[in-house]
Amino acid sequence: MSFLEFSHISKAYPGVQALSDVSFSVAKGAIHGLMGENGAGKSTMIRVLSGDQHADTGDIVIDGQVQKYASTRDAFHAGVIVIHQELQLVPELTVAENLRLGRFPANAGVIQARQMFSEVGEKLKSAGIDIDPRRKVKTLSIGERQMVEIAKAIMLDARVIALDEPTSSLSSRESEILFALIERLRAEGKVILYISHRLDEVFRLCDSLTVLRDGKLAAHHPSLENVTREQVVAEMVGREISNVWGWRARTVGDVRLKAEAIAGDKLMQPASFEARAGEILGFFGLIGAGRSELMRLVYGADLRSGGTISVDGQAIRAVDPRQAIRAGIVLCSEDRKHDGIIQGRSLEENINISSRRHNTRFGILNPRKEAEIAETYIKKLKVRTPSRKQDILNLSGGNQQKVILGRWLSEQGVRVLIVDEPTRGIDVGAKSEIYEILYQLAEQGMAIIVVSSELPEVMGICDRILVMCGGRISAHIDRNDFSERAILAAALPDKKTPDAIAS
Amino acid sequence: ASAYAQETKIGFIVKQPEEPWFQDEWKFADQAAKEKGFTLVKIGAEDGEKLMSAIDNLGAQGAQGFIVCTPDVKLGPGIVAKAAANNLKVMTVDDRLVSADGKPIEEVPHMGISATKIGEAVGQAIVDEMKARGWKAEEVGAIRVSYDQLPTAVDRVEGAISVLKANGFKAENIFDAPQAKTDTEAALNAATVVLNKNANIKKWVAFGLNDEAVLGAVRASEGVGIAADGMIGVGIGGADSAINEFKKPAATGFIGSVIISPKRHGYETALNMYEWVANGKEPEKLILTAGALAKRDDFEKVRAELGIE
Amino acid sequence: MTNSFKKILLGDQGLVVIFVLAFALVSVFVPNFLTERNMLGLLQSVVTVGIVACTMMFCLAARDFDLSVGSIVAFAGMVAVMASNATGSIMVGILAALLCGGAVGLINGVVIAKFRINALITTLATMQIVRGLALIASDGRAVGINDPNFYQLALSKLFGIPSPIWVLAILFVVFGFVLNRTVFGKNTLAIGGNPEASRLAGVNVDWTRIWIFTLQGMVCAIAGILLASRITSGQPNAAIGLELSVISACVLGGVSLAGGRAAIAGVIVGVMIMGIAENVMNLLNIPAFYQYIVRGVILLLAVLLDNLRSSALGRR
Amino acid sequence: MTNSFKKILLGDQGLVVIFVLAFALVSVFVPNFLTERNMLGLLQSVVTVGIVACTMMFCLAARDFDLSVGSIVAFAGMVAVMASNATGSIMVGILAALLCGGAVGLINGVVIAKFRINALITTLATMQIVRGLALIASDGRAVGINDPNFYQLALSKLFGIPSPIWVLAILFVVFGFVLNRTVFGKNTLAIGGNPEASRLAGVNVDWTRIWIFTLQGMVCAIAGILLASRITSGQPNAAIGLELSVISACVLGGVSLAGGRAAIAGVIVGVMIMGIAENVMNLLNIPAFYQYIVRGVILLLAVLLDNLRSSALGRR
Ligand SMILES: Nc1ncnc2c1ncn2[C@@H]1O[C@H](COP(=O)(O)OP(=O)(O)OP(=O)(O)O)[C@@H](O)[C@H]1O
Ligand SMILES: Nc1ncnc2c1ncn2[C@@H]1O[C@H](COP(=O)(O)OP(=O)(O)OP(=O)(O)O)[C@@H](O)[C@H]1O
Ligand SMILES: [Mg+2]
Ligand SMILES: [Mg+2]
Repeated sequence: MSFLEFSHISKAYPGVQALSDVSFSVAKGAIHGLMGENGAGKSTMIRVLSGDQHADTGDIVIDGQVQKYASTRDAFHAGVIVIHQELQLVPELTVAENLRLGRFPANAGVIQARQMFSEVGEKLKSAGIDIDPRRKVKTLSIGERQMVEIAKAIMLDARVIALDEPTSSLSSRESEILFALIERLRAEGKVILYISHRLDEVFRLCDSLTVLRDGKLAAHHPSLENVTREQVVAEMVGREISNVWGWRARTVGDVRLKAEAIAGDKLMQPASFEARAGEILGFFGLIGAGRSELMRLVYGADLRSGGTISVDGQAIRAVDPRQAIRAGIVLCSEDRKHDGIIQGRSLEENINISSRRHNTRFGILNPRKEAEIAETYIKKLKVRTPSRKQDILNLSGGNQQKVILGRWLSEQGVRVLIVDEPTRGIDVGAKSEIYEILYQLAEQGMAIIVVSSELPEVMGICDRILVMCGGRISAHIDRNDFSERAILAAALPDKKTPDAIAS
Repeated sequence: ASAYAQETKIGFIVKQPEEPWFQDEWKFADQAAKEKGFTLVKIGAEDGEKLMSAIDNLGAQGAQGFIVCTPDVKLGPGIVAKAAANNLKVMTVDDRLVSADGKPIEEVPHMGISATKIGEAVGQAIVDEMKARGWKAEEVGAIRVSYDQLPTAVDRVEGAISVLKANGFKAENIFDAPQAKTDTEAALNAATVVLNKNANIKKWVAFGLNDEAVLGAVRASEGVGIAADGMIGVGIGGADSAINEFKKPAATGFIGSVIISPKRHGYETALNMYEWVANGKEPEKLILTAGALAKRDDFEKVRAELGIE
Repeated sequence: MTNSFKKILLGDQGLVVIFVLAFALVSVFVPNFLTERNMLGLLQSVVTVGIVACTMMFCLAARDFDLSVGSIVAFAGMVAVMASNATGSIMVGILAALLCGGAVGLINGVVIAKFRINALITTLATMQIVRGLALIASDGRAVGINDPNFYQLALSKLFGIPSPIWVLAILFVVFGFVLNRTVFGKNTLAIGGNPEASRLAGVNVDWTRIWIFTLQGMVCAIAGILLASRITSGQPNAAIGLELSVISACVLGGVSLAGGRAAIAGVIVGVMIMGIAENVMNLLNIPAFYQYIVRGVILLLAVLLDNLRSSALGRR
Repeated sequence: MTNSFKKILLGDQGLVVIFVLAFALVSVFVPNFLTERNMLGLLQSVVTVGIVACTMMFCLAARDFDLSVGSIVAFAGMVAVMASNATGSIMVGILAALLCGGAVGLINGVVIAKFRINALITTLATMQIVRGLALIASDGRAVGINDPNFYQLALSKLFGIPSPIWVLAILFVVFGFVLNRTVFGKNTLAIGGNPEASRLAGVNVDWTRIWIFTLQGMVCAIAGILLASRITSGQPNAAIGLELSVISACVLGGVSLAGGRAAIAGVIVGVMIMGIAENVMNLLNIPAFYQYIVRGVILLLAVLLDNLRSSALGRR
């Protein structure tokens, strides 16, 4: 029995047909996966469901009723809750206020604060989310914010819940909490739409699956019983990908980056590490382990309270990102919305912002060269966009991420490339291409540091892994010794049952 | 360009078009325009830049001359040059142009009254009222509601002060209440501080740039509990703000206002300019008018004498 | 340093601490400052700015901007006087003023929220239009009040304190409560903090913004009525430049122009700092031209100290 | 509709189209408008606003705000006159003015960028301080120019066009180029779009902001010198309220107050629309009080039409 039905949905943005005539339906009590390349139209589909965007043609039918919403409020009233791909939180408000925004428990307009905090607190606890509802969202880390965002799903009694890449910045432990939550919701008979680029998750969770490609329906699987991963990848990407990781042995040279006793506010103790030429060094840890903080300190994005950094044996100052870049260290940060994209500016400008200094004379730009660089990386990273002049805000999440990567790949004279969650929100096909680019760069002698919360990814592409836990480096593992068990054991602060999580 | 050649067009530029005073000048100039059948172009120009544009604008419209009350007398050479460039005859009203060295530009015909003279009239009115009430200079405090950013304002209050001093007022009994803006509220706030600072003084006099400023001081005295017989405020202008005060059922500390006649300044200047451009009759180089004190009991008569109803 | 003390110093309202210190200093060193009369005078002098700041706080918190407040104050004052003169009833005058103020605010709100016109441009336009209306209605002249009872609005006292101060205090309390404790207040903060998230969460953004401007208009009308009563006439030229004073007071009090941050305590402090500065300069008899400089320096000092305080105490 | 026409209408600079239409209408219906004399007068009347708008555009694009421009214009004009009176050399006067303007801008920039003080408060403070300095230096009175050659700065003509208009045109070209074609311009826009991301991308955010304000100061000085020459004296009260006109012109021209969006064509159109409105009202002899209303309505109409145009043509 189909409960939620999309019927002939089409939606165009200027220059882009995001969805064309997509129809599929989902049964009650089912988790339905939605997959597709970056820019395939998944988020657009969800936005139409949430009343945020209006479809040009087609209808949404819930429980036999055609929905006509004028706004997101109407979608709520129809029982639809959507967790969007980009965090939609208000930093200055508390966790509880964010979770009840738009639906405050109120008496004659006065918010019942005590009731709200205790209710939200209970719901968070019952869902296994350990965050104080009175904390202001601006004090939370990205991962914690993501958990808050997800908690929106359980705050109200919804009939349809859609999650757009909820795990993209979660580590395995938090993901587990989320999965338990989703399964509980399924048991309660809700319809769940689940978007993810992680095949493992989709196969683990979902009962049925739809694949979009270029805004069209590519495949619909009412059941996943006889469906293989390879098949889904082929449906998404249009070609087979035998081995996503594609790791190959390289010769590793001298020490390129040497970071000693790096200290900062959020690190428990000073951290030291080194990365060699041609090496891909992974940093793994749970949310809040301090990896991002460490990398930001190395890059000079935050104020270091101590430590020295040298590149190729030469000590460098690098107290701000400019100096780091000039010394050959670049960082592609994890929070693309806050630290990455430059809103309102074109792809071309977003790509060239740093590397353009190599192409200018007396501060005057070279537009031809900039266009050429932009086109190169748009092609190389397969960014889906009508033109290089497009405002970056109009790209899909994954495509924005690619543009930010392009910014750093277009830099010249890079000796140390640090990428923090580089494939966050990026589809399988593009992922393997990005890995390939990393391998090539490493082969040319660059030292590459990959920070990731995705265990298979660090294990798949790195030559060496440093594990962080509670603000310090807790383990150092070579490729030969890689094992989920060992890595997770080092990452977990309480040393509890790594097996349960590795499952 | 010849379409308007026969028509007589005269500009009347004033520095503060919102002020009732200038509204009145315009109104009387309009009267002259109606009588003589010429077109009057009224433009407000709050600063030098707007004034220059206004003169250009008049030139473009094909006017033959204009009357101006300049936002600053030092604009003199600029106005003269601009008028010549646009081939316009020029007369001034209220404020007389000066050249770079500070001397009046005498070849530009002027009608007005000196700011210092008005101030002196205010001072005299205050002194007379003090005598009538039997106040002694040493027991009285004076509130100088000042707006020193405006040179005319300085000249007016200094005029009043010179008369007070000549009548035995001591400098230390004159207190400055600088208003941040030229409205009543600002004057009220500034004067309140002066009154509170000198709570021991019970008798006050107040003067300032215009009626609004003095009204602020009078309101301040009421606010701190000084009755009408403890305050002597004399304003300048005599337009509605002052008349409203006189019409109040009970007398207030605002005892009078020195009225300057917008009728002569508006009507006569416009007429003179018309005679000049239409019949080639040059106006007198300098006409000085006088102010008249209006009080609660005689303001209607004074206004009628000055030709304002 | 004890922890709770540190918390106060570090809190969002750290400016309060600076204010209290400054107040103490001024009380000791400026003669005549801490007298009852001067305190009442000081409070009365900030009534207009303070009243309007209440709703300007909402406006800024929602990432909007209102330049039309000064004009509305003048216009509403005129309306109150003219309507009560015409009907002979002060009540009618007050209602008419509130209505007109609210109507202007409503228009602002609708144009900004529904037609999505930039708030700066919209309110700049209504600022001019409303001022024009006030000038036309009165032919540019002050309008006297016929019924002396009208003066009592500003002159009457309760427990020795003039009623405008009571009105100000009540509005501070009411709007402080509204900001922190009601759905309307939280929605305002949310809209300013993240308009997109608020919209997606189903907050009625347009409606909230319209209400903010309408309230702003009505509150300006209150200020206008009290002002007219204080100066015993409706003046079309009143309150020119008020918008800048009010916005500065709010920003000084920690309200963020980027939206999403506001607190009534901060606004009160902001209003008071500006009022005290004027008051003390006049008490100390500082010449008019130097007042400009002192005013500027005080503004800078207040925010600089606030910055130093928070960075010295370890916040970034 | 052909495609390229649609593109022009839809482009960021659609306001240009409205402007051209409005200009054509006015030329036909307003007598004396499209005469050479009036055109020159019109252009001269927008010189000050136009010059200052060049750098204000950068300031707004970088998400900053500058209220001190009016004061700097007045101050620099005074300095130019006083310095050239004192030394007898106009060149020295000009240099001194540029230096003083730049210095004030530099101070603004350093305080805002380095001490991280809110730009509104900082420039509000310098606005007062600088105005105070101008008043003190001149004792509140205009300072006359001794050397009549100084007048020539504004009176001299090239190809029949007065030099201030040339200066304005050159500045438009230069700053248009700087905005679109230089690292400085692109960095400015990037900072406005996302300051944190720009910093992490290696943009020297502080330095860029400081430069913007310094340039702003120097450009205000140019405006001040030309103004002093036009009005043949240095006036401490000149250019009051200039900041609002300039910011409105920029915003009208599509510069976003939220930063990251600016275009010189828009700014030119914004400046011209405001200038034409004044000019036409005076040509049509509209009474002073009604001018307020017309001015407001024109502002609203301009942005409303721009909105209608873009939404009718299918942009969100
Ligand atoms: N506001 C917008 N304006 C113009 N184009 C847009 C806009 N939003 C999305 N698009 C385009 O619509 C297409 C579909 O985008 P959508 O966000 O649905 O992709 P997605 O499948 O969610 O991708 P991802 O996996 O990267 O999140 C993309 O090509 C994108 O560039
Ligand atoms: N903006 C912030 N404000 C306050 N605390 C923060 C902030 N961001 C992170 N933290 C805290 O700093 C610590 C380290 O966070 P960091 O983001 O560096 O960890 P991480 O290992 O990169 O994890 P993540 O997966 O979340 O990126 C955590 O305890 C986190 O709560
Ligand atoms: Mg998406
Ligand atoms: Mg991280």
